[in-house]
Amino acid sequence: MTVREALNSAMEEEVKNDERVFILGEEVALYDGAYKVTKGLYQTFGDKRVIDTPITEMGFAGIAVGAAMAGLRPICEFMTFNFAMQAIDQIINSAAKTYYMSAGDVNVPIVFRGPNGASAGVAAQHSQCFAAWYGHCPGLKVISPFSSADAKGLLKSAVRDDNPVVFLENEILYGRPFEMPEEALKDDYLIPIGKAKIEREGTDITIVAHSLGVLRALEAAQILAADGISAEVINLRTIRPMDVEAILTSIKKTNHLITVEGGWPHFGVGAEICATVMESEAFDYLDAPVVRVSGADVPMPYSTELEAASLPQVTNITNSVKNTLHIGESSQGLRK
Amino acid sequence: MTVREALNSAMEEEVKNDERVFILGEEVALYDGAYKVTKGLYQTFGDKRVIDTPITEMGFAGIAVGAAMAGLRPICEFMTFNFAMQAIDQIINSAAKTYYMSAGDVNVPIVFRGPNGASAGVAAQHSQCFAAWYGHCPGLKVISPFSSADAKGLLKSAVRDDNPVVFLENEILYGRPFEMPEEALKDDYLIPIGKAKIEREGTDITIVAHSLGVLRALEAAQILAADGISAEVINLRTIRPMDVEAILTSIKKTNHLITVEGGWPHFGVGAEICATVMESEAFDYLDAPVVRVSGADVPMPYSTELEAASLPQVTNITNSVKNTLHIGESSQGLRK
Amino acid sequence: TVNEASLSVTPYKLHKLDEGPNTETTLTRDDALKYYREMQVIRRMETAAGTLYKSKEIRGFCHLYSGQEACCVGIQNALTLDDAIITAYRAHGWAYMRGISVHGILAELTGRKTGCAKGKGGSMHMYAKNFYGGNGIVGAQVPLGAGIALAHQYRNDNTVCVTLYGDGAANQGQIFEAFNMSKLWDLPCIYVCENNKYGMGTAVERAAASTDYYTRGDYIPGIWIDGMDVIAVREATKFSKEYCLSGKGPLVLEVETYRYHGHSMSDPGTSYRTREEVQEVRQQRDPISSFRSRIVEANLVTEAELKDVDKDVRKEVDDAVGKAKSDPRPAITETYTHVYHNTPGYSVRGCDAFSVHASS
Amino acid sequence: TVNEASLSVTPYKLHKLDEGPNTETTLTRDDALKYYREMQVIRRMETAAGTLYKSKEIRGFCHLYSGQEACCVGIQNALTLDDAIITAYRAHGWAYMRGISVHGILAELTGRKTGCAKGKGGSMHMYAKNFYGGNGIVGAQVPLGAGIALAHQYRNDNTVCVTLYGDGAANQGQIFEAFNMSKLWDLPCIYVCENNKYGMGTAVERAAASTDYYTRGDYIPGIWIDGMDVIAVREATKFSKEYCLSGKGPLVLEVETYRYHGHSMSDPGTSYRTREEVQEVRQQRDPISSFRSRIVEANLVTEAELKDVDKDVRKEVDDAVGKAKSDPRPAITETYTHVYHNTPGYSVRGCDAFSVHASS
Ligand SMILES: Cc1ncc(C[n+]2csc(CCOP(=O)(O)OP(=O)(O)O)c2C)c(N)n1
Ligand SMILES: Cc1ncc(C[n+]2csc(CCOP(=O)(O)OP(=O)(O)O)c2C)c(N)n1
Ligand SMILES: [Mg+2]
Ligand SMILES: [Mg+2]
Repeated sequence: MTVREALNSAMEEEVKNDERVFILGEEVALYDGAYKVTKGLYQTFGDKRVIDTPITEMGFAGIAVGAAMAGLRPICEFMTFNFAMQAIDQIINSAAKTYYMSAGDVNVPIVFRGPNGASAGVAAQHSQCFAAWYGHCPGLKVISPFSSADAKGLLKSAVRDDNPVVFLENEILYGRPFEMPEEALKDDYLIPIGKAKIEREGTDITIVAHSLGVLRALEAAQILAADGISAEVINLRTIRPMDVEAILTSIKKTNHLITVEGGWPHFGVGAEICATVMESEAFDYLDAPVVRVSGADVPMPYSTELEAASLPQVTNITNSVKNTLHIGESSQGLRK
Repeated sequence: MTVREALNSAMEEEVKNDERVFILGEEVALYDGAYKVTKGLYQTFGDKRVIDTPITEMGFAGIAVGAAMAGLRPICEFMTFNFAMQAIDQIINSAAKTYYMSAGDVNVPIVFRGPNGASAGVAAQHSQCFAAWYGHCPGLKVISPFSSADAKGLLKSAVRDDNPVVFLENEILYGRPFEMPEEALKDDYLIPIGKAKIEREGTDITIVAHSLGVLRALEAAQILAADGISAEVINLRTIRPMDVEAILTSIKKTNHLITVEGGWPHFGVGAEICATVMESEAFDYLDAPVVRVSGADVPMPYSTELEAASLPQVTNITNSVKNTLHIGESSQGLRK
Repeated sequence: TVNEASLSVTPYKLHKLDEGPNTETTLTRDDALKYYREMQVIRRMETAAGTLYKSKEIRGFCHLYSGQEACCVGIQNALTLDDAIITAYRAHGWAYMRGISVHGILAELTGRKTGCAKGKGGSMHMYAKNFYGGNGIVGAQVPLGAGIALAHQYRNDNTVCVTLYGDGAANQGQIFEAFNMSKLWDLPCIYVCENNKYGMGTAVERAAASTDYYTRGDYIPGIWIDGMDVIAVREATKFSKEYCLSGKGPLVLEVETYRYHGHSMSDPGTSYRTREEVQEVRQQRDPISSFRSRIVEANLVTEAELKDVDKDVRKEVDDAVGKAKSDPRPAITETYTHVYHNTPGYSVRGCDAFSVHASS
Repeated sequence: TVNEASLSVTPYKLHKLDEGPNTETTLTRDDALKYYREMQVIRRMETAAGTLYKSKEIRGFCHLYSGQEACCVGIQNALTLDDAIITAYRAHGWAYMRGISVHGILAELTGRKTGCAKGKGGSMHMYAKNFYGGNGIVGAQVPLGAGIALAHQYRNDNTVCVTLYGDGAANQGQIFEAFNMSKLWDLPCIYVCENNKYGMGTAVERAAASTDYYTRGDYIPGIWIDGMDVIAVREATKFSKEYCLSGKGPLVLEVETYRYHGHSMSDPGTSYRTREEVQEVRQQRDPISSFRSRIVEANLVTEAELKDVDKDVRKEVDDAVGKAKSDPRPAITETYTHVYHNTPGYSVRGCDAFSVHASS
């Protein structure tokens, strides 16, 4: 089952399951979704439950938040999260902060979802990763699934959560098929928000990643295995609240850590992980400093090769692992 | 001279000095600025150079960016940076990315300025710190001044810079008087963007802070001195690009580091500093892990005492320092 | 006194409507007393808030509603508590009309644990059943209001959402986005622009290329209403609720009113308008005194009765002030609660790496 | 052939204007040939881009302008290159009209270092003197355009900024914010809504409560223009430029046109409209063939001359395609340049902690 299909079935089940759940966004109904994630739902559920909006993100995000305050459970699709920047005031100031400001009177059960980060060849304005921005903000839960099972189980949990959830998908992964465990095919399959998953066990080094970064990490782990390096790959799944425990436990076993993300390096997801580890008791278990693998510190260029140089590649991971473990000729000094 | 006066004189000089410089924003002209930072400028320069806008942040930020693309040098005031969230798409997608997307054809010399972070008693929607968000984004320069000299020298540099600069002021500091060095009174006083300042020299521990955090750090350093602890206080001044060299140099001397910021803890300024230090050669000089002092991980509450519990206090700093140096009874284990 | 009287209200101006609200109506004696009392409570409460602010019992922003009382009193008295309301930060009058006591409001302003938001929201953030605040970001509450109306339509529960915003907010783009969607989907949303002539220090003509706010919905019909005439406001709201619920979609009302105080307590409110201007409105168009004379003239109530109301109101507000000044302050642990709903086991990081707090 | 001919253009619809553009005008033989050639170059270039996309030489988004050629050709021919233009992502035609060669455009699409943005911008981001792109976020270019107009007014240089957006974008709130400020300040900004009937897969009636885009400026006068009639567009633009520069402030033009291809190359463009609808426009209202018959009928040019132009255009485009497919690709080091202007000594972090790059 592809990630796209998994997301689609999660929504189909949740819309069917709960009268209050509805979907709104640009092209989600008649057009089946710009990336076909909502395919068929409009035909099944009609225009009360699947609503096409004009291209007015700030307005329809605000409408979705208002509907959530008034007791519905909207799934608000952004065609991509880049466009959610127009609406981010509604996401942060109206959705994330209201439960606190009202001292518990008004909660906002809403899911904001859509593709996040770089797609292929869409350049600077369409390629930003928002994991760190949303992860910064209390009141939000932030999810970044990797596999089809993640996508399904976490989206269903997000819809059932009583808080605003930002659900960051990845366009490159939409078409990718994954084995689905038996239980993930059922309509009560929920993955807990806030728990990471060990995608591959290992003993020499821990690689913490999210979204497409998990794929790169798994590819790297396979290559490293050929060199006799056993990498443990952790799929973060949730960005906020982060499963710190899972990371620390793994470090205590492997004594080494690198982070992998597709977004910009500074003030990113890796930075938060580094700091958290540094502040934790697991710090003493580290045999080498944590290093970050990430997107390059540039707006995304269009050309294939420049784009590749701007996104974390398997070699960035294998090199970083080898540097961290002081293995092989590729080892160089860290930057000043 | 207060920070307010310093900002005012920087703008007065730059508007006078360069035909292309103008100021726009809400209440900046007739009302002298919501916080009186633009006081008198409208009287002096008239309505071509100091323009009152309606309460339409996305629109006037876009207008300012367009004017910058077309060769002017706008100073775009946001009444507070909270309201700039409505306009952040224009700041990131239109201002920060265009120079890159155009491969150098169109640069965007603009300053976005206004108070950032918490003021007093204004609650959750009016208290957010945006240092980490803007710091994340290549194409922007991000400044967070502390003193009056900082305010003047850095704002003048920002106006003369050929790139979009986000200039994060602090409302609590506006009314605070600082000694101005002789040269800072001149109209050619420029502080380089990207350079930190050692506000207080010390040998036992380095405290890196920005904005109001610097004040708290200096207050803490004074208290610590009484306990025989010599803290070096670094005023970051610029958030992006960060003066990594200054931090590393200080660590090599003190072997200890804590960070102080007013914003939320996770994915914040302290996180980036931790990660950068971890990845650097200065890491080996650290005798204890870096720890972060920051705002609490909550939307800002209104009541005095809850607000105080949500913002970094001097005791958070002194405790963190003592914990780091393993001094005194206040020492406890780090959190898991 | 009589039990009811006929009144004519200030004529309306209509936009894209063939027929408007009634300009002739009846007012009962009970309603006359009720509206008078409600307006007086709000006026006195705001005066008390101003005093508490000056004595530093209230901090931060504090936006007073004095001068605009006829707006919330007139609107709410055409609605039930099943209809929804959402407004901006100038929210005290509305909080009162939606059932929060004067004490609940003032205690929130003084940051007490007995405040209606337990001291966490402050002046700008107050909530009650079907009252969605109290919102601090100019314009943001307008799409929220459309969304609340969408929820009402979705549940088919025959109620409307009244969505209020100021003349300054009226230029915000997201309002036009909400207009468009609510008209496309015929949401039962009554947009109300409270035109009090200024957005902070900016007079309407300096902020808006068109100051006919009741026409700014373009394709959405609109009504101009004298916002100093509480009965005109009530009648227009009645009309609007019926209009919306008949499936015709949204309306845009402009309620022309005036703000006596500065924008917030830190604004003396005198640099952008003359003292004479304020005085003139107070003397000639004040919503309370004009209503007072009308109901006395119509023989619905006597001066003596109104004096009793005044006395009673004064006591209610004074008592509330006393409690708001002496009630207990919130416990520090409250800092760490209400970050997430129904999320057991979540802990909150405090201001340093050594402080972690269980939430709730 | 004659050297000039009188023509009447499709009548305009006016909003809040007493007088509109001329509906009778003259067209010279030179202009006829020029406009024909320009429209043909754009049509052929877009066809070539479509082919390159299908053969995977172009990636990502690729929004073709076929069907809308009369809009950019008509507008630009009423302006000079000192007037400014800003548009959305459907920018190839405009890039050409603002002086970028077909090769510069196609090489950008194929991501070559000879592309007009060195391969860094791609389809949506192309720039030239007083041409500010090529912008990918729907609606965002509209306030930018008002700002460019502000710069022109500030320098008093007697030029306008034409700010283009689609029918889908027309509902964006920031457009109304820009309208308001540009009217308040009388900016020399000509807003042009290119109504091609669809915003992606959404037909105008499903996205807009009012589809009379020329009236959506409310207090700003507007003109509806047949966007398939290049001369109508030119005349309206001439009128508008004069209007704006006379100090009367902005105008909102609606140029009604049609998009032949899907929204972007990945959209077949057939699920939300019928093939017949597209065919009908192509056959009955195509801006190029209708112009072609008109200028031949008016005896301004001969069929033979136009065939020569076609041949010439084909060669120009074919040559450009050849180069765009074989030109060198950008150096990897270009990834790290153009992050900051005039910032010596700045270095850029690559994808791991071990790669730091000097930004030339
Ligand atoms: C987006 C945004 N911009 C600016 C502000 C600061 N601000 C608060 S109230 C206000 C004036 C609003 O005027 P109006 O809408 O007329 O309402 P009134 O205060 O008159 O009730 C401004 C500029 C804000 N809160 N939010
Ligand atoms: C803010 C934003 N939301 C959504 C998109 C995705 N998107 C790109 S083009 C488009 C349709 C725009 O239609 P229209 O304005 O009519 O222009 P046209 O494509 O017809 O030229 C959409 C939804 C975007 N780029 N930006
Ligand atoms: Mg007002
Ligand atoms: Mg369109």
